[in-house]
Amino acid sequence: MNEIRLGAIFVLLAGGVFFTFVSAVGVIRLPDVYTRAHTASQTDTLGAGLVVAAVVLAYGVETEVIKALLLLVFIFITNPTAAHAVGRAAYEEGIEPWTKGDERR
Amino acid sequence: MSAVGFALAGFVIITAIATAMLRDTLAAIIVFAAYSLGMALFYTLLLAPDVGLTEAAIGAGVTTILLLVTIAKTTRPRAEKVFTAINCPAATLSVGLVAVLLFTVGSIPVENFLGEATPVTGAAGTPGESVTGHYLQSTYEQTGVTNAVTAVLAAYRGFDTFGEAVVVFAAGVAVVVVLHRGEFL
Amino acid sequence: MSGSDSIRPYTESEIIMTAVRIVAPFVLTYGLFITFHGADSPGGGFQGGALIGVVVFMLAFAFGIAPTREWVGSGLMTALAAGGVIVFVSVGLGTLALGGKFLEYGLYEPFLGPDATKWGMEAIEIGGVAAIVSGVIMALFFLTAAGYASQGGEDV
Amino acid sequence: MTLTTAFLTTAAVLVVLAIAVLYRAVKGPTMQDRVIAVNVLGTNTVVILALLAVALDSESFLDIALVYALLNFLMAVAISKFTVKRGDVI
Repeated sequence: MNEIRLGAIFVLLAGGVFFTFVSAVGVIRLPDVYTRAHTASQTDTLGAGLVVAAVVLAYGVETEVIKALLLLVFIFITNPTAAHAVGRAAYEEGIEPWTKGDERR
Repeated sequence: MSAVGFALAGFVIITAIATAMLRDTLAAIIVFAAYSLGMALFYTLLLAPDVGLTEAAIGAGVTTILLLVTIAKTTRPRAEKVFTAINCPAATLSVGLVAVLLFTVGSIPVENFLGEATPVTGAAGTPGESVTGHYLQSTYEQTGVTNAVTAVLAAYRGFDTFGEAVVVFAAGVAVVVVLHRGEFL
Repeated sequence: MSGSDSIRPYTESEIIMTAVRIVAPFVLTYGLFITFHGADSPGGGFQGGALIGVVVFMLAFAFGIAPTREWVGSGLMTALAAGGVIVFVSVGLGTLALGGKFLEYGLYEPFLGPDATKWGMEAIEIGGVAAIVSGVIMALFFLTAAGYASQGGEDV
Repeated sequence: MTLTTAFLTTAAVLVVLAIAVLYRAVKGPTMQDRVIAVNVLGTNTVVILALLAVALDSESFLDIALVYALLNFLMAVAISKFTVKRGDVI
Protein backbone atom coordinates (compact mmCIF):
# COMPACT_ATOMS: atom_id res chain seq x y z
CA MET A 1 0.00 0.00 0.00
CA ASN A 2 1.61 3.23 -1.02
CA GLU A 3 2.07 6.28 1.15
CA ILE A 4 -0.47 8.53 -0.56
CA ARG A 5 -3.27 6.04 -0.18
CA LEU A 6 -2.42 5.43 3.48
CA GLY A 7 -2.39 9.17 4.12
CA ALA A 8 -5.73 9.59 2.35
CA ILE A 9 -7.26 6.84 4.47
CA PHE A 10 -6.10 8.52 7.69
CA VAL A 11 -7.40 11.90 6.56
CA LEU A 12 -10.78 10.41 5.62
CA LEU A 13 -11.05 8.58 8.94
CA ALA A 14 -10.19 11.71 10.89
CA GLY A 15 -12.73 13.72 8.93
CA GLY A 16 -15.39 11.08 9.42
CA VAL A 17 -14.85 10.91 13.16
CA PHE A 18 -14.93 14.72 13.36
CA PHE A 19 -18.23 15.04 11.50
CA THR A 20 -19.80 12.15 13.40
CA PHE A 21 -18.74 13.85 16.62
CA VAL A 22 -20.30 17.12 15.47
CA SER A 23 -23.53 15.33 14.61
CA ALA A 24 -23.61 13.57 17.98
CA VAL A 25 -23.13 16.90 19.76
CA GLY A 26 -25.85 18.38 17.59
CA VAL A 27 -28.35 15.63 18.29
CA ILE A 28 -27.74 16.00 22.02
CA ARG A 29 -27.45 19.78 22.34
CA LEU A 30 -29.68 21.41 19.71
CA PRO A 31 -32.96 22.75 21.02
CA ASP A 32 -35.76 21.12 18.99
CA VAL A 33 -36.78 18.34 16.60
CA TYR A 34 -36.17 20.21 13.37
CA THR A 35 -32.65 21.33 14.16
CA ARG A 36 -31.81 17.84 15.33
CA ALA A 37 -33.23 16.30 12.15
CA HIS A 38 -31.10 18.75 10.20
CA THR A 39 -27.88 17.70 11.92
CA ALA A 40 -28.81 14.03 11.69
CA SER A 41 -29.38 14.22 7.96
CA GLN A 42 -26.46 16.34 6.84
CA THR A 43 -23.56 16.06 9.23
CA ASP A 44 -24.08 12.40 10.04
CA THR A 45 -24.40 11.45 6.38
CA LEU A 46 -21.17 13.27 5.62
CA GLY A 47 -19.34 11.62 8.52
CA ALA A 48 -20.57 8.15 7.61
CA GLY A 49 -19.77 8.79 3.95
CA LEU A 50 -16.19 9.80 4.75
CA VAL A 51 -15.55 6.74 6.91
CA VAL A 52 -17.05 4.37 4.33
CA ALA A 53 -14.93 6.10 1.69
CA ALA A 54 -11.89 5.24 3.82
CA VAL A 55 -13.10 1.63 3.88
CA VAL A 56 -13.45 1.67 0.09
CA LEU A 57 -9.90 2.99 -0.24
CA ALA A 58 -8.59 0.35 2.14
CA TYR A 59 -10.11 -2.41 0.04
CA GLY A 60 -8.59 -1.08 -3.16
CA VAL A 61 -9.57 -3.06 -6.23
CA GLU A 62 -10.84 -6.26 -4.61
CA THR A 63 -14.34 -7.53 -5.39
CA GLU A 64 -15.53 -6.58 -1.90
CA VAL A 65 -15.18 -2.94 -2.83
CA ILE A 66 -18.50 -3.26 -4.69
CA LYS A 67 -20.35 -3.88 -1.43
CA ALA A 68 -18.60 -0.94 0.23
CA LEU A 69 -19.51 1.31 -2.72
CA LEU A 70 -23.13 0.16 -2.55
CA LEU A 71 -23.08 0.96 1.16
CA LEU A 72 -21.85 4.47 0.35
CA VAL A 73 -24.59 4.98 -2.24
CA PHE A 74 -27.35 3.70 0.02
CA ILE A 75 -26.23 5.76 3.00
CA PHE A 76 -26.44 8.82 0.77
CA ILE A 77 -29.94 7.88 -0.44
CA THR A 78 -31.59 6.57 2.72
CA ASN A 79 -30.29 8.86 5.46
CA PRO A 80 -31.67 12.16 4.15
CA THR A 81 -34.93 10.45 3.21
CA ALA A 82 -35.33 9.16 6.75
CA ALA A 83 -34.66 12.63 8.14
CA HIS A 84 -37.23 14.04 5.73
CA ALA A 85 -39.80 11.50 6.90
CA VAL A 86 -39.16 12.36 10.54
CA GLY A 87 -39.29 16.11 9.97
CA ARG A 88 -42.49 15.77 8.00
CA ALA A 89 -44.06 13.65 10.73
CA ALA A 90 -43.11 16.26 13.32
CA TYR A 91 -44.69 18.98 11.20
CA GLU A 92 -47.87 16.97 10.64
CA GLU A 93 -48.15 16.47 14.35
CA GLY A 94 -48.03 20.21 14.91
CA ILE A 95 -44.77 20.58 16.78
CA GLU A 96 -43.80 24.25 16.74
CA PRO A 97 -40.27 25.09 15.63
CA TRP A 98 -38.01 26.53 18.28
CA THR A 99 -37.38 30.23 18.01
CA LYS A 100 -34.92 32.42 19.80
CA GLY A 101 -35.83 32.91 23.44
CA ASP A 102 -37.88 29.76 23.73
CA GLU A 103 -37.15 27.13 26.29
CA ARG A 104 -34.96 24.23 25.21
CA ARG A 105 -36.84 21.04 24.53
CA MET B 1 -11.79 -7.78 26.02
CA SER B 2 -11.04 -4.85 23.82
CA ALA B 3 -12.21 -1.25 24.05
CA VAL B 4 -14.85 -1.79 21.38
CA GLY B 5 -16.23 -4.79 23.24
CA PHE B 6 -16.45 -2.96 26.57
CA ALA B 7 -18.10 0.10 25.04
CA LEU B 8 -20.59 -2.10 23.21
CA ALA B 9 -21.41 -4.06 26.37
CA GLY B 10 -22.18 -0.77 28.10
CA PHE B 11 -24.37 0.30 25.18
CA VAL B 12 -26.37 -2.94 25.20
CA ILE B 13 -26.88 -2.85 28.97
CA ILE B 14 -28.04 0.79 28.94
CA THR B 15 -30.52 0.14 26.13
CA ALA B 16 -31.83 -3.00 27.84
CA ILE B 17 -32.46 -1.16 31.12
CA ALA B 18 -34.03 1.79 29.29
CA THR B 19 -36.37 -0.53 27.38
CA ALA B 20 -37.52 -2.07 30.61
CA MET B 21 -37.92 1.27 32.39
CA LEU B 22 -39.60 3.49 29.79
CA ARG B 23 -43.26 3.98 30.49
CA ASP B 24 -44.39 4.93 27.00
CA THR B 25 -44.78 1.81 24.84
CA LEU B 26 -43.76 3.51 21.59
CA ALA B 27 -40.63 4.93 23.20
CA ALA B 28 -39.78 1.48 24.54
CA ILE B 29 -40.15 0.03 21.04
CA ILE B 30 -37.84 2.67 19.58
CA VAL B 31 -35.20 2.10 22.25
CA PHE B 32 -35.59 -1.64 21.74
CA ALA B 33 -34.63 -1.08 18.11
CA ALA B 34 -31.44 0.58 19.38
CA TYR B 35 -30.90 -2.45 21.61
CA SER B 36 -31.08 -4.77 18.64
CA LEU B 37 -28.60 -2.56 16.78
CA GLY B 38 -26.13 -3.03 19.61
CA MET B 39 -26.86 -6.73 19.87
CA ALA B 40 -26.27 -7.36 16.16
CA LEU B 41 -22.96 -5.54 16.42
CA PHE B 42 -22.10 -7.66 19.44
CA TYR B 43 -22.79 -10.95 17.68
CA THR B 44 -20.74 -9.78 14.72
CA LEU B 45 -17.87 -8.82 17.00
CA LEU B 46 -17.97 -12.30 18.52
CA LEU B 47 -17.46 -13.65 14.97
CA ALA B 48 -20.99 -15.02 14.55
CA PRO B 49 -22.02 -13.17 11.37
CA ASP B 50 -24.96 -15.51 10.71
CA VAL B 51 -26.54 -14.66 14.04
CA GLY B 52 -25.70 -11.00 13.51
CA LEU B 53 -27.46 -11.04 10.17
CA THR B 54 -30.52 -12.66 11.72
CA GLU B 55 -30.61 -10.08 14.49
CA ALA B 56 -30.25 -7.31 11.90
CA ALA B 57 -33.05 -8.61 9.69
CA ILE B 58 -35.47 -9.78 12.39
CA GLY B 59 -34.62 -7.59 15.39
CA ALA B 60 -34.29 -4.26 13.65
CA GLY B 61 -36.67 -4.68 10.74
CA VAL B 62 -39.42 -7.15 11.40
CA THR B 63 -39.89 -7.03 15.18
CA THR B 64 -40.01 -3.24 15.37
CA ILE B 65 -42.60 -3.02 12.62
CA LEU B 66 -44.79 -5.85 13.90
CA LEU B 67 -44.79 -4.28 17.37
CA LEU B 68 -45.58 -0.89 15.83
CA VAL B 69 -48.52 -2.25 13.86
CA THR B 70 -49.72 -4.07 16.96
CA ILE B 71 -49.83 -0.96 19.15
CA ALA B 72 -51.47 0.89 16.27
CA LYS B 73 -54.32 -1.60 16.50
CA THR B 74 -54.47 -1.75 20.30
CA THR B 75 -54.00 1.03 22.81
CA ARG B 76 -50.99 3.02 23.78
CA PRO B 77 -50.89 3.79 27.48
CA ARG B 78 -50.11 7.42 28.21
CA ALA B 79 -48.33 8.77 31.20
CA GLU B 80 -46.81 12.00 32.39
CA LYS B 81 -43.73 10.38 33.82
CA VAL B 82 -40.97 9.15 31.53
CA PHE B 83 -39.88 6.17 33.59
CA THR B 84 -41.83 3.59 35.54
CA ALA B 85 -41.24 3.07 39.22
CA ILE B 86 -38.78 0.29 39.94
CA ASN B 87 -40.34 -2.91 41.20
CA CYS B 88 -37.86 -3.80 43.95
CA PRO B 89 -38.42 -7.60 44.23
CA ALA B 90 -38.32 -8.01 40.45
CA ALA B 91 -35.17 -5.88 40.16
CA THR B 92 -33.45 -7.90 42.89
CA LEU B 93 -34.42 -11.13 41.16
CA SER B 94 -33.09 -9.93 37.79
CA VAL B 95 -29.79 -8.77 39.28
CA GLY B 96 -29.39 -12.10 41.07
CA LEU B 97 -30.13 -14.02 37.87
CA VAL B 98 -27.59 -11.98 35.92
CA ALA B 99 -24.98 -12.59 38.64
CA VAL B 100 -25.60 -16.36 38.52
CA LEU B 101 -25.38 -16.37 34.71
CA LEU B 102 -22.12 -14.40 34.81
CA PHE B 103 -20.62 -17.05 37.07
CA THR B 104 -21.67 -19.86 34.77
CA VAL B 105 -20.04 -18.34 31.69
CA GLY B 106 -16.75 -17.86 33.53
CA SER B 107 -15.13 -20.48 31.31
CA ILE B 108 -15.39 -18.26 28.21
CA PRO B 109 -11.96 -16.78 27.51
CA VAL B 110 -12.91 -13.12 27.60
CA GLU B 111 -9.49 -11.84 26.57
CA ASN B 112 -10.21 -13.36 23.16
CA PHE B 113 -13.17 -11.04 22.72
CA LEU B 114 -11.67 -9.24 19.79
CA GLY B 115 -8.45 -10.11 18.15
CA GLU B 116 -6.76 -11.93 15.36
CA ALA B 117 -6.18 -15.10 17.35
CA THR B 118 -9.80 -15.61 18.38
CA PRO B 119 -10.78 -19.22 17.73
CA VAL B 120 -14.13 -19.45 15.98
CA THR B 121 -15.67 -21.90 18.43
CA GLY B 122 -14.63 -24.75 20.63
CA ALA B 123 -11.14 -23.56 21.53
CA ALA B 124 -8.63 -26.08 22.80
CA GLY B 125 -9.56 -27.18 26.26
CA THR B 126 -13.22 -26.25 26.06
CA PRO B 127 -15.87 -28.98 26.08
CA GLY B 128 -17.00 -28.20 22.55
CA GLU B 129 -13.58 -28.76 21.04
CA SER B 130 -14.09 -32.16 19.46
CA VAL B 131 -17.63 -31.54 18.16
CA THR B 132 -17.02 -28.14 16.58
CA GLY B 133 -13.65 -29.22 15.25
CA HIS B 134 -15.30 -32.18 13.58
CA TYR B 135 -17.94 -29.97 11.92
CA LEU B 136 -15.45 -27.34 10.80
CA GLN B 137 -13.09 -29.91 9.30
CA SER B 138 -15.45 -32.30 7.60
CA THR B 139 -18.29 -30.00 6.50
CA TYR B 140 -16.92 -29.27 3.06
CA GLU B 141 -16.04 -32.80 2.05
CA GLN B 142 -19.27 -34.25 3.42
CA THR B 143 -21.78 -31.68 2.18
CA GLY B 144 -20.04 -29.53 -0.41
CA VAL B 145 -20.88 -26.17 1.19
CA THR B 146 -18.36 -23.82 2.79
CA ASN B 147 -20.58 -22.17 5.41
CA ALA B 148 -20.57 -24.61 8.31
CA VAL B 149 -23.58 -22.93 9.95
CA THR B 150 -25.79 -23.61 6.93
CA ALA B 151 -24.49 -27.16 6.76
CA VAL B 152 -25.34 -27.82 10.40
CA LEU B 153 -28.79 -26.26 10.01
CA ALA B 154 -29.82 -27.92 6.78
CA ALA B 155 -27.91 -31.21 6.76
CA TYR B 156 -26.67 -32.36 10.16
CA ARG B 157 -29.65 -30.97 12.06
CA GLY B 158 -32.12 -31.02 9.19
CA PHE B 159 -34.95 -32.50 11.20
CA ASP B 160 -34.69 -29.72 13.81
CA THR B 161 -34.82 -27.13 11.04
CA PHE B 162 -37.89 -28.86 9.68
CA GLY B 163 -39.49 -28.48 13.11
CA GLU B 164 -38.58 -24.78 13.23
CA ALA B 165 -39.98 -24.15 9.77
CA VAL B 166 -43.25 -25.82 10.71
CA VAL B 167 -43.38 -23.77 13.92
CA VAL B 168 -43.08 -20.57 11.86
CA PHE B 169 -45.88 -21.77 9.61
CA ALA B 170 -47.99 -22.72 12.64
CA ALA B 171 -47.48 -19.22 14.09
CA GLY B 172 -48.92 -17.72 10.92
CA VAL B 173 -51.89 -20.07 11.03
CA ALA B 174 -52.43 -19.32 14.72
CA VAL B 175 -52.60 -15.59 14.03
CA VAL B 176 -55.17 -16.22 11.30
CA VAL B 177 -57.26 -18.20 13.79
CA VAL B 178 -56.89 -15.73 16.65
CA LEU B 179 -57.85 -12.75 14.48
CA HIS B 180 -60.89 -14.65 13.14
CA ARG B 181 -59.73 -14.31 9.56
CA GLY B 182 -60.66 -16.97 7.07
CA GLU B 183 -57.42 -16.72 5.10
CA PHE B 184 -53.97 -15.13 4.94
CA LEU B 185 -55.45 -11.76 4.18
CA MET C 1 -50.45 23.28 4.58
CA SER C 2 -51.08 24.54 8.12
CA GLY C 3 -54.12 22.68 9.41
CA SER C 4 -52.85 22.28 12.95
CA ASP C 5 -56.40 22.29 14.31
CA SER C 6 -57.91 19.46 12.30
CA ILE C 7 -56.46 15.98 11.87
CA ARG C 8 -55.92 15.33 8.21
CA PRO C 9 -55.01 12.04 6.62
CA TYR C 10 -51.30 11.56 6.13
CA THR C 11 -50.73 12.55 2.52
CA GLU C 12 -47.98 10.75 0.70
CA SER C 13 -44.57 12.27 0.36
CA GLU C 14 -43.05 12.15 -3.10
CA ILE C 15 -39.56 11.92 -1.66
CA ILE C 16 -40.29 8.79 0.37
CA MET C 17 -42.03 7.15 -2.57
CA THR C 18 -39.09 7.85 -4.88
CA ALA C 19 -36.56 6.59 -2.34
CA VAL C 20 -38.55 3.41 -1.81
CA ARG C 21 -38.82 2.93 -5.57
CA ILE C 22 -35.04 3.03 -5.76
CA VAL C 23 -34.32 0.97 -2.65
CA ALA C 24 -37.00 -1.76 -2.76
CA PRO C 25 -35.78 -3.58 -5.91
CA PHE C 26 -32.32 -3.63 -4.44
CA VAL C 27 -33.55 -5.09 -1.13
CA LEU C 28 -35.41 -7.81 -3.04
CA THR C 29 -32.29 -8.64 -5.03
CA TYR C 30 -30.19 -8.64 -1.91
CA GLY C 31 -32.64 -10.90 -0.06
CA LEU C 32 -32.53 -13.34 -2.95
CA PHE C 33 -28.72 -13.11 -2.96
CA ILE C 34 -28.55 -13.92 0.75
CA THR C 35 -30.94 -16.83 0.26
CA PHE C 36 -29.18 -18.31 -2.75
CA HIS C 37 -25.64 -17.64 -1.55
CA GLY C 38 -26.29 -18.81 2.01
CA ALA C 39 -24.21 -21.93 1.53
CA ASP C 40 -21.00 -20.03 1.00
CA SER C 41 -21.40 -16.80 2.98
CA PRO C 42 -23.33 -15.74 6.08
CA GLY C 43 -27.05 -15.95 5.61
CA GLY C 44 -29.47 -18.54 4.44
CA GLY C 45 -33.14 -19.16 4.04
CA PHE C 46 -34.26 -17.53 7.27
CA GLN C 47 -32.44 -14.23 6.85
CA GLY C 48 -33.10 -14.01 3.13
CA GLY C 49 -36.77 -14.79 3.61
CA ALA C 50 -37.03 -12.09 6.25
CA LEU C 51 -35.46 -9.56 3.87
CA ILE C 52 -37.89 -10.53 1.10
CA GLY C 53 -40.73 -9.97 3.57
CA VAL C 54 -39.24 -6.60 4.49
CA VAL C 55 -39.56 -5.46 0.86
CA VAL C 56 -43.32 -5.73 1.24
CA PHE C 57 -43.18 -3.70 4.48
CA MET C 58 -41.30 -0.98 2.62
CA LEU C 59 -43.84 -0.88 -0.20
CA ALA C 60 -46.68 -0.88 2.33
CA PHE C 61 -45.28 2.08 4.25
CA ALA C 62 -44.62 4.08 1.10
CA PHE C 63 -47.78 3.35 -0.90
CA GLY C 64 -50.29 2.48 1.81
CA ILE C 65 -51.07 -0.84 3.46
CA ALA C 66 -54.40 -1.64 1.80
CA PRO C 67 -53.23 -1.17 -1.84
CA THR C 68 -50.11 -3.21 -1.15
CA ARG C 69 -52.21 -5.99 0.37
CA GLU C 70 -54.32 -6.14 -2.75
CA TRP C 71 -51.26 -6.01 -4.97
CA VAL C 72 -49.51 -8.85 -3.14
CA GLY C 73 -52.67 -10.89 -2.84
CA SER C 74 -53.74 -13.44 -0.30
CA GLY C 75 -53.02 -16.31 -2.66
CA LEU C 76 -49.31 -15.53 -2.98
CA MET C 77 -48.76 -15.49 0.77
CA THR C 78 -50.69 -18.73 1.27
CA ALA C 79 -48.82 -20.35 -1.61
CA LEU C 80 -45.43 -19.27 -0.23
CA ALA C 81 -46.10 -20.42 3.33
CA ALA C 82 -47.89 -23.68 2.56
CA GLY C 83 -45.80 -24.44 -0.53
CA GLY C 84 -42.62 -24.08 1.52
CA VAL C 85 -43.81 -26.68 4.01
CA ILE C 86 -44.79 -28.98 1.14
CA VAL C 87 -41.37 -28.62 -0.54
CA PHE C 88 -39.57 -29.31 2.73
CA VAL C 89 -41.70 -32.35 3.51
CA SER C 90 -41.43 -33.78 0.00
CA VAL C 91 -37.64 -33.43 -0.07
CA GLY C 92 -37.53 -35.20 3.29
CA LEU C 93 -40.02 -37.90 2.40
CA GLY C 94 -38.35 -38.48 -0.96
CA THR C 95 -35.32 -39.93 0.80
CA LEU C 96 -37.63 -42.13 2.88
CA ALA C 97 -39.22 -43.38 -0.35
CA LEU C 98 -35.75 -44.19 -1.70
CA GLY C 99 -35.16 -46.37 1.31
CA GLY C 100 -33.05 -44.02 3.43
CA LYS C 101 -33.58 -41.79 6.44
CA PHE C 102 -35.42 -38.44 6.58
CA LEU C 103 -33.40 -35.79 4.64
CA GLU C 104 -30.58 -38.18 3.76
CA TYR C 105 -29.57 -36.15 0.71
CA GLY C 106 -26.93 -38.61 -0.47
CA LEU C 107 -29.66 -40.81 -1.89
CA TYR C 108 -30.41 -38.23 -4.58
CA GLU C 109 -27.02 -38.77 -6.19
CA PRO C 110 -28.36 -40.93 -9.07
CA PHE C 111 -30.57 -37.99 -10.11
CA LEU C 112 -28.52 -34.92 -9.19
CA GLY C 113 -24.95 -36.06 -9.57
CA PRO C 114 -22.16 -36.01 -6.98
CA ASP C 115 -23.24 -32.65 -5.50
CA ALA C 116 -26.59 -34.06 -4.40
CA THR C 117 -26.13 -33.07 -0.76
CA LYS C 118 -25.47 -29.46 -1.69
CA TRP C 119 -28.43 -29.32 -4.06
CA GLY C 120 -30.72 -30.91 -1.48
CA MET C 121 -29.70 -28.32 1.12
CA GLU C 122 -30.22 -25.51 -1.37
CA ALA C 123 -33.67 -26.90 -2.15
CA ILE C 124 -34.85 -26.84 1.45
CA GLU C 125 -33.18 -23.49 2.17
CA ILE C 126 -34.62 -21.76 -0.91
CA GLY C 127 -37.84 -23.61 -1.58
CA GLY C 128 -38.57 -24.48 2.03
CA VAL C 129 -37.34 -22.13 4.74
CA ALA C 130 -37.11 -18.92 2.71
CA ALA C 131 -40.58 -19.37 1.23
CA ILE C 132 -42.18 -20.16 4.60
CA VAL C 133 -40.51 -17.26 6.38
CA SER C 134 -41.24 -14.67 3.70
CA GLY C 135 -44.86 -15.78 3.35
CA VAL C 136 -45.53 -15.86 7.08
CA ILE C 137 -43.84 -12.50 7.71
CA MET C 138 -45.94 -10.79 5.02
CA ALA C 139 -49.07 -12.51 6.33
CA LEU C 140 -48.38 -11.52 9.95
CA PHE C 141 -47.89 -7.91 8.93
CA PHE C 142 -51.06 -7.65 6.86
CA LEU C 143 -53.12 -9.61 9.40
CA THR C 144 -51.99 -7.43 12.29
CA ALA C 145 -52.54 -4.28 10.27
CA ALA C 146 -56.05 -5.44 9.31
CA GLY C 147 -56.95 -6.13 12.92
CA TYR C 148 -59.52 -8.30 14.55
CA ALA C 149 -62.55 -9.53 12.63
CA SER C 150 -65.48 -10.35 14.88
CA GLN C 151 -67.26 -13.20 13.11
CA GLY C 152 -67.35 -14.43 9.55
CA GLY C 153 -64.29 -12.47 8.51
CA GLU C 154 -65.82 -8.98 8.72
CA ASP C 155 -63.88 -5.99 9.89
CA VAL C 156 -64.69 -4.38 13.17
CA MET D 1 0.01 3.32 14.04
CA THR D 2 -1.03 0.62 11.64
CA LEU D 3 -4.12 0.67 9.51
CA THR D 4 -5.87 -1.99 11.62
CA THR D 5 -5.27 -0.02 14.81
CA ALA D 6 -6.60 3.12 13.14
CA PHE D 7 -9.79 1.37 12.06
CA LEU D 8 -10.31 -0.23 15.47
CA THR D 9 -9.73 3.08 17.25
CA THR D 10 -12.24 4.79 14.98
CA ALA D 11 -14.76 2.02 15.71
CA ALA D 12 -14.25 2.44 19.47
CA VAL D 13 -14.73 6.22 19.22
CA LEU D 14 -17.92 5.72 17.21
CA VAL D 15 -19.31 3.30 19.83
CA VAL D 16 -18.66 5.90 22.54
CA LEU D 17 -20.45 8.52 20.42
CA ALA D 18 -23.34 6.07 20.00
CA ILE D 19 -23.65 5.79 23.78
CA ALA D 20 -23.74 9.58 23.98
CA VAL D 21 -26.52 9.77 21.37
CA LEU D 22 -28.44 7.20 23.39
CA TYR D 23 -29.17 9.99 25.87
CA ARG D 24 -31.40 11.62 23.27
CA ALA D 25 -33.06 8.31 22.41
CA VAL D 26 -34.03 7.73 26.03
CA LYS D 27 -34.85 11.28 27.03
CA GLY D 28 -36.14 12.85 23.81
CA PRO D 29 -39.33 14.70 24.68
CA THR D 30 -41.10 13.77 21.43
CA MET D 31 -41.17 10.51 19.49
CA GLN D 32 -39.46 12.16 16.53
CA ASP D 33 -36.45 12.98 18.70
CA ARG D 34 -36.12 9.33 19.57
CA VAL D 35 -36.44 8.26 15.95
CA ILE D 36 -33.72 10.72 14.92
CA ALA D 37 -31.45 9.44 17.66
CA VAL D 38 -32.03 5.80 16.68
CA ASN D 39 -31.41 6.71 13.04
CA VAL D 40 -28.07 8.26 13.96
CA LEU D 41 -27.30 5.17 16.04
CA GLY D 42 -28.13 2.95 13.07
CA THR D 43 -25.83 4.93 10.77
CA ASN D 44 -23.10 4.63 13.37
CA THR D 45 -23.67 0.87 13.55
CA VAL D 46 -23.35 0.55 9.79
CA VAL D 47 -20.12 2.51 9.82
CA ILE D 48 -18.73 0.46 12.73
CA LEU D 49 -19.55 -2.76 10.88
CA ALA D 50 -17.77 -1.51 7.76
CA LEU D 51 -14.73 -0.57 9.86
CA LEU D 52 -14.67 -3.96 11.58
CA ALA D 53 -14.93 -5.67 8.20
CA VAL D 54 -11.58 -4.12 7.27
CA ALA D 55 -9.99 -4.38 10.69
CA LEU D 56 -10.89 -8.03 11.30
CA ASP D 57 -10.46 -8.89 7.61
CA SER D 58 -13.82 -10.60 7.18
CA GLU D 59 -15.76 -9.30 4.21
CA SER D 60 -19.00 -10.92 5.38
CA PHE D 61 -19.47 -8.07 7.86
CA LEU D 62 -20.19 -5.85 4.86
CA ASP D 63 -23.28 -7.98 4.15
CA ILE D 64 -24.61 -7.21 7.60
CA ALA D 65 -23.75 -3.54 7.22
CA LEU D 66 -25.67 -3.39 3.94
CA VAL D 67 -28.71 -5.08 5.46
CA TYR D 68 -28.58 -2.64 8.33
CA ALA D 69 -28.32 0.41 6.12
CA LEU D 70 -31.52 -0.65 4.35
CA LEU D 71 -33.49 -1.64 7.46
CA ASN D 72 -32.51 1.50 9.32
CA PHE D 73 -34.27 3.52 6.64
CA LEU D 74 -37.37 1.33 6.85
CA MET D 75 -37.50 1.75 10.63
CA ALA D 76 -37.35 5.53 10.49
CA VAL D 77 -40.02 5.75 7.78
CA ALA D 78 -42.29 3.29 9.58
CA ILE D 79 -42.14 4.98 12.97
CA SER D 80 -42.56 8.42 11.49
CA LYS D 81 -45.71 7.24 9.72
CA PHE D 82 -47.13 6.16 13.06
CA THR D 83 -49.05 9.27 13.96
CA VAL D 84 -49.30 9.79 17.66
CA LYS D 85 -52.61 11.64 17.64
CA ARG D 86 -54.64 8.96 15.99
CA GLY D 87 -52.42 6.09 17.02
CA ASP D 88 -52.61 4.65 13.55
CA VAL D 89 -50.40 3.60 10.69
CA ILE D 90 -51.40 4.36 7.17
